[in-house]
Parts: sequence; structure tokens; C-alpha cells
Amino acid sequence: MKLGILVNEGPYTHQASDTAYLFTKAAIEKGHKIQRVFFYHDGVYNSNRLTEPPQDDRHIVNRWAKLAKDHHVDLVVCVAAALRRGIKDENLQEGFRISGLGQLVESGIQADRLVVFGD
Amino acid sequence: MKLGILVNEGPYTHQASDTAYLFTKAAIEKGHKIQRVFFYHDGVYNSNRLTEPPQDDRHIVNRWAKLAKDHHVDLVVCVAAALRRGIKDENLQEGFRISGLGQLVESGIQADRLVVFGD
Amino acid sequence: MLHTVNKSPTERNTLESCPKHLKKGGAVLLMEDGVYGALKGTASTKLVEQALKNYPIYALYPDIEARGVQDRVINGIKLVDYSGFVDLVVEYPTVQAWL
Amino acid sequence: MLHTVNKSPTERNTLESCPKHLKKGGAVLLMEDGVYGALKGTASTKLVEQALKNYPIYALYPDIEARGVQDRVINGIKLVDYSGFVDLVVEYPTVQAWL
Amino acid sequence: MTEATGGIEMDENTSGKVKKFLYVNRKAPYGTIYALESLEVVLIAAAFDQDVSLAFLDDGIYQIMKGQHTKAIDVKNFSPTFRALEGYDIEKLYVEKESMEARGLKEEDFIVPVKVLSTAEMAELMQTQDVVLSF
Amino acid sequence: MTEATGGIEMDENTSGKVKKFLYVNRKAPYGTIYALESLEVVLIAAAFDQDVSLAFLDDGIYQIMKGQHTKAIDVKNFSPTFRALEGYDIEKLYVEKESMEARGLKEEDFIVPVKVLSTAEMAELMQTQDVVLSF
Repeated sequence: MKLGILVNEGPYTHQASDTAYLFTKAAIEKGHKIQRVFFYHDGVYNSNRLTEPPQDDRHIVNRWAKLAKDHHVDLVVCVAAALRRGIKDENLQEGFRISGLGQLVESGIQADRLVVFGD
Repeated sequence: MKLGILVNEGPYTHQASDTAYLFTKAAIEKGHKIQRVFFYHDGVYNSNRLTEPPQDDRHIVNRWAKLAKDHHVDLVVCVAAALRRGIKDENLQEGFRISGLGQLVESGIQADRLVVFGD
Repeated sequence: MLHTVNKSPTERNTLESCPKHLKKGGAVLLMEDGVYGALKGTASTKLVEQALKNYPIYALYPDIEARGVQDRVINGIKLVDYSGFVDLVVEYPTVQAWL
Repeated sequence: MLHTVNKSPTERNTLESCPKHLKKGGAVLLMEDGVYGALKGTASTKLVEQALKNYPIYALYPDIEARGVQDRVINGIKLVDYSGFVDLVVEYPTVQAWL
Repeated sequence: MTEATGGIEMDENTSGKVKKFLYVNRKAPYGTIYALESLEVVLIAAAFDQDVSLAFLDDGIYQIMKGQHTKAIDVKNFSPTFRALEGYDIEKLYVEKESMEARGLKEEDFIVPVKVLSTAEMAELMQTQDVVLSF
Repeated sequence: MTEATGGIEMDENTSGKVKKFLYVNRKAPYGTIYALESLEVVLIAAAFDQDVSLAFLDDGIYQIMKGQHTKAIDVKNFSPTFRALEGYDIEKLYVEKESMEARGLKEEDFIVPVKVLSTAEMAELMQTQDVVLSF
């Protein structure tokens, strides 16, 4: 089945991005296709390349990036939400791309399910 | 009177940083001294130099920076919270400085009032 | 002691918890989405009117006006602007934000 | 339709609002702080037990265990892990997150 | 804002498919940005010719209050945008009756014409959607 | 973490002043980071020799539940840190009785010894502080 994922919250502050990641990983392991992960609202902070958590903590940004690399997951950061929050190409982690809100609507149309993670 | 301010939330997403700013500005206009504004949790995002809101919207980051410039307000971003969220010298707006949590405790000790703005 | 409440009473439990912790010399400031707690004819009106009998309750007028509820404020709630908010902070020896 | 609730019933109104909107073929998944709604002996237990009579209720076990409440889950609530969460999303034709 | 109807790895065309999209609004305006950014999605979605509905319940109904004046909080008043939705052929706006009553609100308090639904009807509306978005 | 007791524009010395600091914990752990980052402040504050108290009420009391196992959510279990507070001379931990009862919790459910207060006593505690921090 093709699944679309929407992440509305930033890393560490809310559990939403953790749950979204663990859900996405489990779906891939079960053989489902992730149509796209769309980052909106504070969710755009998940792509901040400068993120440096304590050494004994999970690295949420790199964890997403690895998923993109290992499984060709399309990680899309909303351009309007990103500009408003200071996420641009210069601090965007590899594996993410910045695009328009239309990509979220497209997920709704193309994916068999759209699963929302937020606050 | 000497006032300390704590901002726990990021710009735009929660009204906390707007209210904190408008409170701080009003306090200065009334002749009070702002001992420090401390940015913690997602509050550290208030210092992101790359922030670019829509042209018809307020620029929250620059608004704080102007307060620092015009009134010598000490804007301190918590280093631990900032690293976890990808705020570093390279994307820090002028007028803010990164320092330790001790600066918040110090505000509690030195200021006559500590006013907290959060979610 | 000044207690600030910034969340709507129909979304969070803040406005339910805060008034139980008021003591003589205490006051409440409703701000941001907390101003929905300042309104007549809602599910939380009674609770607020009850607290109002014993403690002063203030509401931040810029937030009231932003939300289009300026004609619905409970009688007895005092309206302040940001300057008035500063005065309240100065007047009361401590401030507690109910986050 | 699968409804997800991720907030504590004693902090937000989500768990109060969601069950009123269940229809035949609906189910609820409690996750993150929403798992506090899956517990026995709390102020919201009755509400959840009532919903459980008509609809399946699931809770995300990793979140239950993280919060140290593994021995307090209401009888009849089904525990799932992330893999089981995926299965639920596949099983129900739509998902609504109660944010 | 960049409009992006095309993207990489698009494995099928979106044209022709019409799905029922429901935008669920449960949060008040201004205290958080969710209401505003939700509306931004709705405006973009209009270009995709889908079957769009908006549901307002709980504190979400405060989004469409008349008489919002945001100058003093220095935030843009976005409530007039709800009136512009008609021009985008988005005309299905639903408000839950129980949420109105708990807040002492009447239909004439809203900035746009809405259809008032009972809780049971709102549940029915939710159940019959293909995609439910909440923020 | 950089420890910074000195800063620019310090216009008076902090040594010698002892204020009553109350850290109010009203949020559950893990769903949001507030509980963890609040605890990080408490640990730093210990170095300042102030009179520190911690209050747990509403969902905040869930922070000190015994038996937390966070491996499956891939988040660090910080509850043992509460047991380390004693070593920092932070020994005044208060829990509100009414909050315990609403959640069916007893003193033995907590990972640290606490003093249980009635709502009136909690209100009294709050009233007698110099600085109240909440996150």
C-alpha cells in the first residue's frame, strides 16, 4: 500500500516527529511504499542540517536523512513554512528537498492513506 | 524595576514570543529595565538569522534584534536547547548571544520579576 | 501573586487548575487564547464568575479584540493593554505562568 | 475510520471530543500522551470504557511502557506496536488525527 | 510561495482523480499558527479540483468569528480570507452545533455562511471522506 | 553544555542572595520535551545555592512514575535523574494530592520520595516563592 505522511511538529520538542519516523520505518519494513513524507508547520525544523543533539540522544534529522538514502523516501519541506522559520538550502540537510504545498495535496490524492502526526 | 523575561516558544507558531516582545517593549517605554531576555526550548528559534516571513507579516527575529540595538537589551539563547535545534553562531542573528542555562537562573536571582511566556 | 493563563478553557485544563491555587492577594490575567475564558455565555463562564467574587481577574484587551469577542466580556473583568500588563507585574510580587 | 488521539485526557479536550464522532466501523488508537487515556482508575476511565462497548480501542504499547503505566491498562484495550499501528492504517480506509 | 504541482518521482498523474478532502479545524486562531497555515493549504488545494470541505468544531469555530481586530497584537487578521474561499469554489463549510452552544455562539456571529451540523452529522461527514487533514 | 555563571552587563553579584525558586511541573514526560528541559534547568540551578523546590501537579506527576521503559520509543529515560537530585541538595519535591487521585496514583508509584500536599497547601507553597518557573 502507498502511504503519505505529514509531520506538523519539530524534532525533540514534540513526540510527533519520533512517532512519524518509527511508523514510517515500520511501514517500510512491512513492505509498504512511502509515497512521501511532507514536513509542515514546525515540522520543517526536522530538516535543519545544523542540529546537534547530545551524544547519547537520537539524531532525528540524520535518522530521516538515512531513511531517504536507504529507501529513496521523498522528504519534502514546505517552502512557505520553511522561509517563515529560517530553513533554506544553506541549512537544509541532504536527503530533504524544499517544495510547495501542492506536494501535500498531491500526497492526499496519490497515496492510499495520509497519516498526520502533530501536536 | 528590573524585569527578566523567559521565552519558551518559537516565532510564528505560538503567540508566546509575540506577547513577550510586546510586553518587553511596553516595559521599556514605561522606563523599566530589562535585565535579560532568555530564550529556551523552541524559543531559541527566535534568533534564527535565516528567517524570512512573508512581506506583509511582522519579522519577529529582526524585531528582537532591533530591541537589542536600540535599548541594549541582553538577548540570550540557551546553548543546550540551541544545539539540539540547530541554532549556532553561523545562523544566529546579530544582537543575540548564545550562553548557558546559568544565565536564566541568574535572571531569577537578579531581576525583581521573572516573567515566563510559553505554550 | 499574579497568575497568567494563556490557553482556552475548552482546549486545556489550565483555567480549571489555576483558580484552585489562588490565595489572598492573588489575581489572574487571561491572555492569548486564555481570553476565551473571559467570555459570557460559555461552558466556563460560571467557574470564572465564581473566582471573580474573591479575586481580581484581568484580560489582555489586544487579545480580546484580535479574536472578535470584545462585546462578550464578563462584567467585572478588568481590561488591560500591554502597558497595564507591565503594571500588574510590578504590582504583584511574583508571577506564575500556567503553561 | 481510524481516529488517533495523542494528548492526555487531563490536559486537553481531545479524548472528550473524539469518541462523540465515532460511527460504525470506527476505531480509536491512543498514542503518545494519549495513552494516559487508556488507564484504569483515572478521571477519564469511565468515558473510555463506555466507548469500548461499541468500538475497538487500541493503544500504542511503546508509549505505554515509556510512561511506566503498563500494569494499568483498561481491560479490552488492544495493545499494538508500530507494526500493528501500520496494520491498523491499512485496515481502516481513512485516518483522522485529533490534533 | 512556490506552487509545485509537479515533483520528482511522481509515479502517476493526479489529474482526473477526484477525492473528498476534509480539513478539520479544531484550534483557535492567533494563539497558534495552525489555523492560518491550514487555510494556506486549503487555498493551494483549490487548484487541484478536488472535492473540498471544511469542518469547524471545538475551538476551531473561533476562527470564523466576525469583528476580529488584530492590529494591537501585530498579527495579520486572516479571517477575511474565509470570505474569499467562495471564489475558489470552496463552499462547503460546516460548523458543529454543540461547539457553538458551548461557546454561546450563533450563526450570525460568523464571517461566512456555514452549514450547522449536529455531532452525529459531523461524524457522518468525517466518515465519508477519502482524506482527512488536521493541523 | 556551557556553564555560564558570568555574563555581560552583570550589574550586581549573584553571590549571597538566596531566593526561593519553585519549578512547577504540569506536563507529562515524552509527549513533549518540557519536562526534560525543565529538569536540565533544575540541575544547573543547583550550582547557584538557591532555595529550590519542585512542584508536581496535574499531568506533571506522571514525570516521576516508576517503571518507565523508553527503549521502544527511542527516547532517553530521564526519570532516574530525579533520584539524583538529592545529591545536588534538592530535596523539596511536592506532589498535589488531588492530581494523584484524579490519576489513581499513590505515593509508592513514584520513583522518588515526595511530600504530598493538598491543593490549599500547594497554593500556599506557590504564594511564598520569590521566583516561579514553568515550562
